[in-house]
Order: sequence, then C-alpha cells, then structure tokens
Amino acid sequence: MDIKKIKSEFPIFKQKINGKPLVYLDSANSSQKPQIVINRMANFYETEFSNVGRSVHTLAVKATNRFEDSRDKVKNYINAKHREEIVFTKGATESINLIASSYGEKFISKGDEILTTELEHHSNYIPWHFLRQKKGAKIKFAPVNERGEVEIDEIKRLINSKTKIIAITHISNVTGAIMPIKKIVDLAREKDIPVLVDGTQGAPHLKIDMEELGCDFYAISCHKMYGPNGLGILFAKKKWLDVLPPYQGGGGMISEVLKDNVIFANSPTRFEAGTMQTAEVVAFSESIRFIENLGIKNIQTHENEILEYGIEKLRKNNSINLIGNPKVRGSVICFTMKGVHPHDIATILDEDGVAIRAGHHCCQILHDKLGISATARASIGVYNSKDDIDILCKAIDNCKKVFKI
Amino acid sequence: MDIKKIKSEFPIFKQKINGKPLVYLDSANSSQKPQIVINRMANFYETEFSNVGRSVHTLAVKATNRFEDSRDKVKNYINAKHREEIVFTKGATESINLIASSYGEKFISKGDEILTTELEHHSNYIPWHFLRQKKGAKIKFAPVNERGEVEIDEIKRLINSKTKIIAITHISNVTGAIMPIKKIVDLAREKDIPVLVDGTQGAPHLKIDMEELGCDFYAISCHKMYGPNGLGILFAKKKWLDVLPPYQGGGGMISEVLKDNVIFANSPTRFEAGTMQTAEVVAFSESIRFIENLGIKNIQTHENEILEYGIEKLRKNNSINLIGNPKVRGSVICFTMKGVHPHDIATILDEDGVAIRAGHHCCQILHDKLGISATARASIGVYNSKDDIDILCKAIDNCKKVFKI
Amino acid sequence: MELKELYQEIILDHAKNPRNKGKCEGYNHDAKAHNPLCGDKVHIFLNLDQDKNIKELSFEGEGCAISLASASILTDTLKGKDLSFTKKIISDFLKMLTHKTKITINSLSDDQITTINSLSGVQEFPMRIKCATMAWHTVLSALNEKVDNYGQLKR
Amino acid sequence: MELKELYQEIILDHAKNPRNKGKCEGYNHDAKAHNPLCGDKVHIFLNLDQDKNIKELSFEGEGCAISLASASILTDTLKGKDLSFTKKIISDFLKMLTHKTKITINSLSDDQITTINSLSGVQEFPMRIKCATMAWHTVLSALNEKVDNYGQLKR
Ligand SMILES: Cc1ncc(COP(=O)(O)O)c(C=O)c1O
Ligand SMILES: Cc1ncc(COP(=O)(O)O)c(C=O)c1O
Repeated sequence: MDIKKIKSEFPIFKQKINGKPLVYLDSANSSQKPQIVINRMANFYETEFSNVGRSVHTLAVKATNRFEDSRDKVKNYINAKHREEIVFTKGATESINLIASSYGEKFISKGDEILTTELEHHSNYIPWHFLRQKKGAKIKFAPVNERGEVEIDEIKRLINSKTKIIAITHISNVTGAIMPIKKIVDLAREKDIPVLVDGTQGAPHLKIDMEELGCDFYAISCHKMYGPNGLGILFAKKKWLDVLPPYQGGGGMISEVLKDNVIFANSPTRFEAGTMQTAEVVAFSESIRFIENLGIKNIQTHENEILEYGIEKLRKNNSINLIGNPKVRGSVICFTMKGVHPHDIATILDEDGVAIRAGHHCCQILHDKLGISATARASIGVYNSKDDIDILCKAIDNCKKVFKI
Repeated sequence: MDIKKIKSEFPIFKQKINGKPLVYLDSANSSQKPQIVINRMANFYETEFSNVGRSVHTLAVKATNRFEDSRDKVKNYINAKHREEIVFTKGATESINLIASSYGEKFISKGDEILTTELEHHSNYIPWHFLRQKKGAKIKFAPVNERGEVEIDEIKRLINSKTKIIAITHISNVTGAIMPIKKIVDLAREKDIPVLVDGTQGAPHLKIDMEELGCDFYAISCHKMYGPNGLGILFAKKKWLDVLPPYQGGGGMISEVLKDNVIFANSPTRFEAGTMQTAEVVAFSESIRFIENLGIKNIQTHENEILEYGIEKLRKNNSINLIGNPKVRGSVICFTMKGVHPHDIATILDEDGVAIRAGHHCCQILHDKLGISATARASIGVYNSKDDIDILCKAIDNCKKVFKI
Repeated sequence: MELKELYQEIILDHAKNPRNKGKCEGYNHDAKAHNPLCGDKVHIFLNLDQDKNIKELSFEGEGCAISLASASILTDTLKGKDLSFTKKIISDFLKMLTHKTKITINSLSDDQITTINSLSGVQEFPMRIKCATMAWHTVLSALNEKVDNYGQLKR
Repeated sequence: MELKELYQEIILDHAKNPRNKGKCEGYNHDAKAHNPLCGDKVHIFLNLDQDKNIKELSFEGEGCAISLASASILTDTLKGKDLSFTKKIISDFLKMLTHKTKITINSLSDDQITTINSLSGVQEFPMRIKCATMAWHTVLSALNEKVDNYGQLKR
C-alpha cells in the first residue's frame, strides 16, 4: 500500500502541530476522516438534503434513497443476512445501551447473570450496571490474565444456567487483545445465550463478517472507521429485532398511535426514533468505500507491520514498560515509563507533533487490576507509517531529557 | 431583510427540481443549511478534528475548546443561567426521552399523572407512553379546541395533586398554535410541577429565553434551526440535572468505576455518554451566529408576513380547507383539498418544484381528533418569500387540473 | 409529462369510483394494512371457495388516489381467479412496480392488462410505490402468505 | 520553549520529592478529589487549630508531575497560614491559572512567590490546568468551602 498517497487523502495532515508534521497515533480514540467522506457530507447538505422517510417531494425521495443505500452498504460490508438487521445509532455506546435496555427489560430478571470481562470499555459495562441496579441482575467478570487477554476457559467456567447474555469486546482498546469471538459464540450457543460484541475497536481493523462470527449483536462506532462522528451501528439478528421492545420513542418508529396505546413499526425503523443523522449516514457509505478500495486485509497487514515494529522498538527501550502481551493482538500499544507519568508523556510528545492518549482509556476496572491509574497509548490507523513510530520513539526519549532522568 | 441575499447563502437553492426552481416549504420537517454551517463542519474535520475531552494533545485541546465554546454559545442564545444546563443530544426526540426516562425513573410512580395535550408530536407522547407501561402512570390529554389551540383553562382543569410533570409543545407543528408557556409555567409552579417544553418548532421561530419562560426542561432539534442533523439540545434547570440519574452509560460520563459500583460525573457530562457529534456541535455555533446576525425578531416578522400572506391566499381558494385557526400562530399552514388526497397534492406540487409534506406529521392523535387521516403542510423558513406562496397557490390549482375537477 | 403517466384516466376513474368497496358477502379471509407515514389504510375481504377460487373480493380503506385505484383495480382483476393464478398476478404486479418489468400473464384480457398497466407510471415515483402495492400485499396477507413488513421503508 | 516553562526545575523537584506526603498528625479535616479523565487522585489532610490556623497540612495521591508538584507546593505554601489568608492565596492561584493574572499577595516570601509562579507555565496548556488546580480546590473542599465540579470539563 502506498501510505504516502493514502495519508494525502486526509486533509488533517496538511497542517503542522507546534511547527512539526502531525504524527497521529490516537486513532483508537477517533480516526481522522478522508476528504471524500468530508466532501460527501458537505455535498449532501448542499445538493440533496431533506428529511428522510417523511415527505414525498423530490429531495425527500433522493435523501431517503441515499440513506437506505447506506444501510445496504453496511449490510453488505459486514455480511449481515438482512438489511433490517442494521440499525443506525449515535455510536457504539448507544448501540450497547439500546440492547442492554431493550433486551434487559424483556429477558433479564433478578438474579440473572450478565457475563462480561475485566477488559471492557465503560461503554460495555455501565449499561449493564444500570440493569444490575434496576433489575437486581449480577455482573460476572471473566478475569484478564497477565498477558492482557481473557482466556476462553475463564469464560466457559463462568457460564451457567443463570447467564442471560455475554457482552464482550472484539479487541481490547488497552491491551490490544483480539478475543476469540467465534469460539465464545459456539460456547454460548450450546446454552442458547446471546452474545453481544463491542466491535468498536474490531470493526476498523478486522474483516468483520456477521454470518461467520455468528454473534447476536455487534456494536460499531463509525467515527473510528474513517467515518463521521455521532454515528454508530447496531447489528442485531433479525430474530431479536422482531421481539425486542423499542428503545427511544418518537417520530418514524410507530405503526399506529392511539391515546391509550401505541403499536410500533418493525425493525430497523422501530429503533430509529426521531430525525436521524442523514448526512452522516450517507457519508459513511464513502468510508466503507474507502476501506473497500484499500481492502481491509491489506489495511490489517499494514497496521500489523507498524504495530510490530512499534512494539519491537519500545521493548528495546529500558524505561518503557509495555502493558499486555497478548498472543493475538491489534492496533494499540499501551505503555508506562519509569519516572514520567503518562499525562506528562502525552504533553511532551505533543510538543513534537505526536498525538497519543493518556489515562485509563475508559477502562478503569482493567487499570485497577493492573494496579496503575493511567497508561499512555499509541494507536494505529491506516495512515501511519514506520516513520511515525520512529518519531514517537524519539519524542519518548525527549521525555527523559525534560524530566532530567 | 434581503431575502434574495439570505436565500443565496443556502446552496440547496442553486439546483432545479424537475426543471423548476426549488420552492422549499418543508422547513418544519427539516430546515436547509447555510453554506457557513456546512463549511464549518467540513473545515473542522479538515483542520481541527480530534475526539473531545479525552486526550491532551493539541488537536484534542482545540476540539474540546471549540466544543465547549458551542455550549457557551447555546447557553447565551437561549439565556440559560448556567452552562451546565446545556446538554447535547441526538435531537429533540432524544432530549425528551432522556427526561421521560430519567425524571420518570426517579419521580413517577403508579397512578401518577403526566399532563400533555392532544397537539403533541409523537416524540412528546411515546416517551411518556413508555412510562405509562413501565410505571403504571397515567397520561392526561388537554383537549384541542376547534381553532386548533389548547386553552389554558383546560390545562388548569387537569392539574391535580397527582400531576408529576407537564409536557407540552411550544408551537404545534400542525395547527401552528403558539402555546402560552409562561402562563402554564406559572400555573405549574403554584403546585411545584415541572414543565417540559417541546421547543422543536419554537426554537427556530421565536426568541427563546429560558430565564423568562421559566420552564424546567426545553428540547431543541438543531436541524430545524439551520443546523446539522443528528444534534439536539436539552436545556434542564440545574436543580434537576444535579438530582436526575444518568440516561445512557458509557465513556466520559463517569467519576469513578468499580466492579461493584459506578459513581457518575455531574451535569452536563453525566448525560453525554460516549463520543459526541463534535463537528455538528461546533458547526451549530455558526447556525446560531447566522440567526443572530439576522436577528430572531426580524426573522419572526418576516416569517409572519409570509405566513399571513399564505393563509389569506389559501383562504380565498374554495377547494382548500385550512386546518386550525389559532389566535397566536407561527410558521406552518396545514390544509386539505376537496377531491385530492394530501399525498397526491404533495406529488403534484413536487412537479412544480414545490416541496411540502403530506401525512399526519407524527401527530396521529390530533389527526384522529380532527377526523382526517392526513393533511398537506406548507411550512415557512427564513428563506421563503411571497413568490414562494404564489408558486404554491398556482401549483395547488394544477392539482385540480390533474384530477380534472 | 410524468404526472400524466401517474394520474391516467383509468386511475382517476377508479380512485373516484372505486369498485368493490365494502365488505363482500360471506368473506372467510380478511387482512388490514396501514402506511404510518401517510395514513393510508386498506382492509381486504375475500371469499375463497372450496376449489380455492376467489369467489368474492372487496376492500375498505382510505388514502390517496393511487392507493384507492390500486385496491379497486386489484379487486376487479382477481375476482373469480384461482389461488395459484392470483399469486402469479400479484407477483407480476409487484415486480412491475419495483423492477419495471412487464405483465406477462396471457390469460388476462387485453382490457385487464391495460388497466393494470395504468399503474405502471408509479415506477417513476419511488415514494408512491407503497401506495400502489399495499392492497396487493394485503391480499397475500389475507391468504396467509408471507408478506414484507408494512410500515417499513419500502425495500 | 514552552515545555521548559511547564516543567521547570522547581516543579520537577517537587514532583520527584513531594513535600508533606502522607497523613499529617492529628488532622481534623480531609477531602478527596479525582480526575476521571486521567486518573489523577489527591487526598488532602489538614489540621485546623482553634485559632483557625492551618497547623498541619499534607496530601496523599498519585498523578502526573504537575498534579504532584502542585499538591506539594500547596502544602508548603499554606502550612501555618490562617483561614482567610489561605482562601485568598487559593483564589489568587486559581486566577493566575485561569485568567493569567499575577500573584499579588505581599506577605508571602519571595521564595514562596517564585515557587508558586513556577506553576504559571500551565496557563499555556489548557488540558493540564485541572492537574494544577485540583489539590487547591480540594483544600477548599476540606474546609467546606464551595468548589467547582470535579470530574467536569474545566470551566
Ligand atoms: C413539535 C415537534 N416535536 C418533536 C419533533 C421531533 O424532532 P426530531 O425528529 O428532530 O427529534 C418534531 C419534528 O418533527 C416536531 O415538529
Ligand atoms: C472498546 C470500545 N468500546 C466502546 C467505545 C465507545 O465508543 P463511542 O464513544 O464511539 O460510543 C470505545 C471508544 O472509545 C471503545 O474503544
């Protein structure tokens, strides 16, 4: 892949940060957007904008078609069986909240168990915490091992007759561990337990195929897939969407509204209350096109190369302590540094134009387990090159200088 | 106001619809966007984009500041007392769902009453319907009179010791009736009942001043205010935000996360779970600036002139039946036509480039009361002129020709 | 031009004077449908005799010209037809609107073909396709055949 | 250049060797704070004697160099001061960071002023201001004074 060319498609890289070229290593937080995606959004507002699914005039028809075309595009990209299985949301966070609320309302009662892991992002814990509070359900955490993985045996051990759902991340946004989703789904299927996958970090980096993974729910944030912010996707198997109660109420999600009762539309409309993020949905088609043109396999190969190069280089640095060492991993490198707090690292790196993230990355439970309050995280996107890693490493050396150690 | 100039700031009007200039009379559905708003979104993605409130690098700092600047801008525009009272949501629908869920969870029990009206949009009914189902609460509907208004006495009559919240629209999106919010708030205050105002149609057309209105909650959809889609605002008085439980769970809204408990952040962060619509929030500053530059009073005067001109002309047309005749009204004209169904009207008008909406406009209860299943609706935005009304009326005459009546 | 294609004489005639309106005698199947976006409603009544012939067929409903005409034309066309033939016509009709194919059934009279074809103008008005297809789907539903989701965006 | 302003000798010294760490003896006020974005934590312990003088003052906590240095400098500066003076210093300090004003109190020693001023470099790093102010807010909180929201975006 021609990374220089790819990078040139992202306008953000035209600018300088503190007089230096931008080295963006914060894609796990949010990816940058290629010009075609930005243009599509602008262009849609300029020439095709109208509200979707409500009026019958020309603009409304066009907008509705574009919107639904995007649904098809997503369906095909993630290889879902039915277009009705694609629900547009505000983000992965909303996707998970939707299922926790809707599935939880109907299927989870006092004493039931939700099986999750110590690796999860707050977005895949707090919605279940709400259920714990409201319904008296229990949350079981499959423990993380010292490599920063969750072993399938631990999950097996925790499944029992009370387990009502398994909620698990596809890739950890801290240790980078790639979870064996297919195996977990196989385990769960034996007991008829649905599996929700937090695909926020999986979708941008792996080939995701709903038919193959077999999970019941899959949550995606478009802004980490070179797409617009404020847009997410919930994939849910048709058998669920047809029985789950609606989540938010409003325009567009109804079939019949009476003073004493409301009958809801079928999916996906049932779960898309109110005016949607039309331009964002339409532009996300271009994000998928961008990924498809490069080929997700090629992206993955490229990213893995950078990742390994980065891990290698950092491992050689005595002051650096790498967090986690999973056997199958992707896209993120978390580390700490002797004598320099991650927050200070991030500030010092920024001086060299290097953007990383410091903190607990919305994984406080994992950080508590690791016994540290914060880590520094460099995360990889398709636009990163080995040069970026070299600049990162130099900037890390600078931390020692600034701190005189 | 120089409407030609204003119109030229909206790129959508550059194109032809079926060979004719676009006459856009569907702003109550969604308004078109001025170029500066579109450009700000694009430009933000191109030069300043990063995730907000999470990282400490230069782009993240910039983005976070822009985002929070928008909050200040909104606070000032609607004259809220505290910036913490502004919560960004996905739209008015989500704003109302948030309050129904969060306020309802804490303050509404079996047998309690929610007081609303027959005028409401589904977005201000179905969230309360959910509460009715979950909590066994009751919904009371203040009736609409033959002018298409809800009289304050009817509201007074229905308030009792069980009333736990009043949920009411600012402007009806069907009859155009402007509700006497201040008086309703005064009534409610005597009994300590909070008032939620569905300001979706109010905010684009009226000067809205939270200190003056005195309501507890006010819901706004930015896409009807010349702003981006997928963005809404919830104004909520500080005294509420400090006691209401969170709505969605995820990143950014927490203070401390433990395996057995979660402590939440204060408002507004508590209600802004997950990655937000950064570009939309930032660009909405430009929408407010656009409105401020013209002056909302001037916009209102202009729109009222067009509205009255339209009503006058349509009233003279024997085939047209105007829906509602409220004393104080704004921005929408709903009508039916003898022998031509609204859906057919909309299709025939579209042939002349005239975009209106046909249907029940998400107000099925009101339409049931009126005894009709659908109406045609022309709605006014700042870019409309008397010419638009003239073209509308000509196109309406064409309906008769097509239908040979 | 297109408007004329949409609102042809035949359609206006059926819309203004719908045939077979009301509950037909001795109906033993019925089904309702409803388009929540525009408020169109249709209720199909159907008498299927022991030989699986549609002996009687009628509808109640309200809606735009397209939906009324479509329901009216449907009842005229299918009355007296047997079950398998009915399904074939419906499938042909739905394909005509969504895939712009032609009606191929040769056992319909020229008149009937012309009448059905008058609805083909709807092809060019995507937001109106549901108006034209709702009644036809509803017959399938009355016959307990699989149907698409009503109240959904059209595909 | 700016980085040197931020990480001055004094700051690095206080960060590496924080003064007054641990629970001070006989504390009768304490308060905790926590920045959920980065995980910084501080716990202030304070002995206010009967004459409203801060007799002892110490902290526990973890966090970045800025937050540690800030807490350390704070304890050094406020120990022995009376209540009203304490509030004045804190207010001056917070204003210095958020409004870029100068410390005006003249009863501090030159040394103390220099030490406090070493934190002024944080002005240019908006995302780090909270690191520098958290401990100071927490003293107010320990003294039951009104404080801003922790865990919130900074203004
Ligand atoms: C009166 C009223 N309330 C609520 C809404 C819902 O707004 P949104 O779809 O933007 O959430 C609308 C928009 O159609 C409306 O007109
Ligand atoms: C693993 C994981 N899950 C969930 C989320 C939440 O995604 P969003 O904030 O886009 O809703 C993130 C993003 O930070 C993540 O990394």
